[in-house]
Amino acid sequence: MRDDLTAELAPQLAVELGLKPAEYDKIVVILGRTPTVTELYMYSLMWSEHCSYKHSKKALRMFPTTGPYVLQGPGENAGVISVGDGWAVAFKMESHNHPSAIEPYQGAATGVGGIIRDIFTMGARPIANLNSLRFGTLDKARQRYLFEGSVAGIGGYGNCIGVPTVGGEVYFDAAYEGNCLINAMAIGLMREENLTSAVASGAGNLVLLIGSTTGRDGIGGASTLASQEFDEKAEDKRPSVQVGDPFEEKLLIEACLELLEAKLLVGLGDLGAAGLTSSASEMASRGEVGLDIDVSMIPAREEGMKPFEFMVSESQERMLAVVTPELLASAQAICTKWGLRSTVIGTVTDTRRFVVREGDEIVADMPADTLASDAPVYDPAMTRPAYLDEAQAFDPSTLPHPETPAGLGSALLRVLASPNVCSRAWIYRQYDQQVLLNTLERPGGDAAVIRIAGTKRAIAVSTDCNGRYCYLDPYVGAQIAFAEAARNVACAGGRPAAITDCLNFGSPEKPEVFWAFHESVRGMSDACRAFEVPVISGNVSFYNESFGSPIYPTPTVGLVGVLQDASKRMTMHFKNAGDVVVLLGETADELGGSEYLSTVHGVIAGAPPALDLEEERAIHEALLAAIEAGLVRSAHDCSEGGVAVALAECAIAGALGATVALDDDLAPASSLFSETQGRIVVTCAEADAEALTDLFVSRGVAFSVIGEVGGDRLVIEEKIDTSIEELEAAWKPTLERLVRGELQSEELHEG
Amino acid sequence: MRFGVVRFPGSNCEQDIVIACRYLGIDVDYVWHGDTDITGFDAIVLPGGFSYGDYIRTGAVARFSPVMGEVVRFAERGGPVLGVCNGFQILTEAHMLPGAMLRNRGLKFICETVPLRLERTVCQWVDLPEGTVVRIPINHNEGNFTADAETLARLDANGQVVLSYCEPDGTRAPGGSAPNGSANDIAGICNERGNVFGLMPHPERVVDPEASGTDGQPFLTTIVARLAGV
Amino acid sequence: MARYEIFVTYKQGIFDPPGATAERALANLGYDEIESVKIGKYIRVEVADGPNERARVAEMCDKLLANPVIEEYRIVDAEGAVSAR
Amino acid sequence: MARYEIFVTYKQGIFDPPGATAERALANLGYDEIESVKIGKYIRVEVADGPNERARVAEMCDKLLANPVIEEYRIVDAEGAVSAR
Ligand SMILES: Nc1ncnc2c1ncn2[C@@H]1O[C@H](COP(=O)(O)OP(=O)(O)O)[C@@H](O)[C@H]1O
Ligand SMILES: [Mg+2]
Repeated sequence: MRDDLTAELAPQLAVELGLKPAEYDKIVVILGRTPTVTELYMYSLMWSEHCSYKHSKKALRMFPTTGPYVLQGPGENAGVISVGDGWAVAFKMESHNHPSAIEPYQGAATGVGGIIRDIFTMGARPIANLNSLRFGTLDKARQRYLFEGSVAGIGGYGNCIGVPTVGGEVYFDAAYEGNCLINAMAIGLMREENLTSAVASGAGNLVLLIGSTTGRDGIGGASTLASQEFDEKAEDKRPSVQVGDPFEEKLLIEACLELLEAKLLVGLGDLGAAGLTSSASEMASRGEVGLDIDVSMIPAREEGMKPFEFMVSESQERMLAVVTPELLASAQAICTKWGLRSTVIGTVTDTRRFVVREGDEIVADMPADTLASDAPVYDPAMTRPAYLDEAQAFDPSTLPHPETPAGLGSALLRVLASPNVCSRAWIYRQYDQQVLLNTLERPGGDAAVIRIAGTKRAIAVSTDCNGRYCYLDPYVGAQIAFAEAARNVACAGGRPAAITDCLNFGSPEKPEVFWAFHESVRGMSDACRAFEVPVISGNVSFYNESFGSPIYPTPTVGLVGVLQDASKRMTMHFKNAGDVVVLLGETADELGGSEYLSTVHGVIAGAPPALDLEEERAIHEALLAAIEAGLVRSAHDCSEGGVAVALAECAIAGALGATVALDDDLAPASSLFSETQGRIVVTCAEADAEALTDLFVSRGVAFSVIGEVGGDRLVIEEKIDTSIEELEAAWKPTLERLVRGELQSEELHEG
Repeated sequence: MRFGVVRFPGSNCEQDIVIACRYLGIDVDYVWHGDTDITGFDAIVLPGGFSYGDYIRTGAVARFSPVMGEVVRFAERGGPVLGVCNGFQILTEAHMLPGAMLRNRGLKFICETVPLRLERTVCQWVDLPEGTVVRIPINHNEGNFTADAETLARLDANGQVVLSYCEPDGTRAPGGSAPNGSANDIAGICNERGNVFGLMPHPERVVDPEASGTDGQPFLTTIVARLAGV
Repeated sequence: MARYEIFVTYKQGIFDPPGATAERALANLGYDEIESVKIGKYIRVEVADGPNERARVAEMCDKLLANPVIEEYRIVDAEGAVSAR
Repeated sequence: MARYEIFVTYKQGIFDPPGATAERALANLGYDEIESVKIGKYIRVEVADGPNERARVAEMCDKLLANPVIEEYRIVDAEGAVSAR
């Protein structure tokens, strides 16, 4: 055993690596001696927030995680649900916020690469990507650089590996200026019987490293970064940036799926944050075995690498497989066929110890379980933030609201042109949306629809979270994130099956932040329970702070719903002149936290819209029943910008106007722009109007028949009378013009 | 009649071509890039994707694949060869078609369904009337076709320009209609003999009306009918 | 008018997938002598004469032509004088 | 072991999209002195010593590293001797 650290030096290194003194003491107790350099590195990464979830673990137990069709809940690389006929869908969302803030293209690209590996590790072929993005306002060159770079990176990686990017969301708000959010979600499809586990078992079996060489890139990368507050000094951490190699990843997808299909592997894991240490120790833990790894066998990208560097390197595009000695040759032949390196770097043992050696010299030797399972678990302090009372008490009716058609019309154009509402085509035009030929509905609608080839079924998917609502009320905001995702999926004709989440927050060591985190998890859990939808995977990203203040709480939901009959899928655009327009739900005076308030009045305050989970679910069920009965021509939910924006979007998408009268007694601005939840603009053929309204009546959901599709103008009686051309001219070009620096968001706020 | 679809490392639209062919009732199978025998195939398709990551230049490495020698001989004997997107790029790198690809004007990847106009052409893969407008998705980062003036004139004169980017009504905008900046709005060309055809748009993406449309069908079916002498 | 040549390469330790792919491709083509290939950018700029010319070209590199997070660059003027970062 | 630097640039008359975009972007950033930007590739290869070394490097360029339809290249060895095509 190499003892390269004295009892004096070891605690010092531990501190430098981010371990707390008590954590260091625990390591000494576990080992019964002073740790080696390699051991300290391995523990410090495995016990970092990113890998150990030490601050969030307890709160996450609130999530419902089971259901009759859940094949794999949280705990593996991705969750898996059965979607019928022996088909299963694996999905997960993950953050790559901090790497992207340093180098947006590579940060976002490697974020996609990482989440894709989580999917095919499970034995599933990746079939779709989504992303959830947050930036500061695009007036500053740095924000434009981050936005342009991360969109290009997501496209650059996903397009190259041949996985369509089918949806996502993006918001711009000063709260994210020093800490952008890049959350990537991936979905895979497999036969149920191919479900694989990242497990090592069978003493004497071999550990095979497949894929790229190992370099110093990313040493202390994602995991250290993701666990430290982010400040201006972050730029010093540059050399740890990893460059993605999507070509290698594409080969890995094909080779790994072929290896699994041929049943040549005992287990398969990907190398993500904390590299080999994390994947090897987790595989050993799951299999209740030991491992003996020789770093001198690992193909190095650079000369003179130290054992700890091999163990913690985050070089991308690498997989770890366990194979029996008899099948090794066949397994390696498949790797070679795909042009991939594969190297035996160690063996499985029955000692339950994780031994690392460099040739004959042992450099680390610890109980394998302790890396993955013995990390400390904390109960962070919580305090309700002081700003909430004042913010929630704000009464939007005290503002001067427009009342004339001219004033309301110009407000509508401004809201449509807002970066948070405008067309996202500039983004998704850079993404291959169709490769694999299963994309039935491309980005641009409420949810993307992907068919399960060979069946009649499809899945509908959406990612959602309004951080502003969460800032104003994290409990309700998180519920709304879920409700909106479910509503988007319902508008496409899908029934929610399960969600993944990515919980983006500031430092959990700040009681206000942790309170918001806890409330969000509680809110999301309650929403999931009300809809009987489990959480099957997810990711927590803490320490999203810049210049001392946390981002908005941003608990993003990625929801997958199922359509039993893909041909019954629904879209949002107005279809035919003469169709009847129905508004499901009832508008309340809820301008708090709205896009209108922010865009037209520059105010981010008030109580966010209320949410009644039972009512919300009843509305989705009613809509789905109507869609399944063939009574619906289009459906689009009201989100940012309220019913006025929803109607405008239906009209622009269909190049067809409408004349409607809103039947509420609210002030005009509230009537148009209130963001009351649970509302959906539905159209139907005139002949079906009675059947549709009967159905809604029988289900006991609130609705009003508001008008008729037709013409080339959007007319909302007494309030709006604007041509579609003008609506589109406001809505369409914003992102491109902002990116080019041709437009300042100030101009968008002026009438 | 049997299509062979070549799989290069990094190809990612090969299964799409196969699905589209099967949908259209065309017998089809994969050809591995390392193979040197393509007997038994009546037409060869080089699919879209990112062969070898497109890292050095698109198509630059793939053209040295062992199978490509056979594909060249097959084409020289008059065998029909289709290159879609990355396949088109490989055909130019292999000098089976003239010109070369630059990065899109604007340096952005473009995924979008665009209108395209059929030109008067000797191409054996199409028989749509000149001026027909079809709508097919493009999906590339390097589809900005370039060639010297002499080559461009020759392509035109010989009826080797098969498809041009155009406006929805079939006209070509004075400043160019190609979203990627392509010379003369060129979206697809063939060799003089008309048997080798490369195009940037993806016809295999618009074959199934249940999913997306049917405008791509003729680009796969015409050659079948022609070889069958129908 | 002055002319500068700029050589942009990845910093030490940053992985270069195009270079690695070229290495393998050349080996496959039978060039067994290949030990390494690195691929960077070669930029030629022409600028109107002016004060601080060279410093401004360096600034252009920092801001736009190179990505200082992962790349380094070398600037050579028409006389062969070199500056680097 | 010998080291060669290779400079790949577009031939005269071939449009250079990255160069043109950089030109515009630099002008937008206020660098009015910019007259032209051309962006090519800068490749460094290390090869084991052998006969015909240099000719073989040129061959690698002809075959793979440059596309003769649109590009030309210049090879410089460690001593600064130049060959071009
Ligand atoms: N970052 C992104 N990547 C891909 N698609 C996106 C992205 N952002 C938004 N979209 C797509 O644009 C459309 C509108 O998005 P959004 O306004 O968030 O919809 P909704 O209000 O229904 O949730 C959706 O189809 C969405 O998938
Ligand atoms: Mg919606």
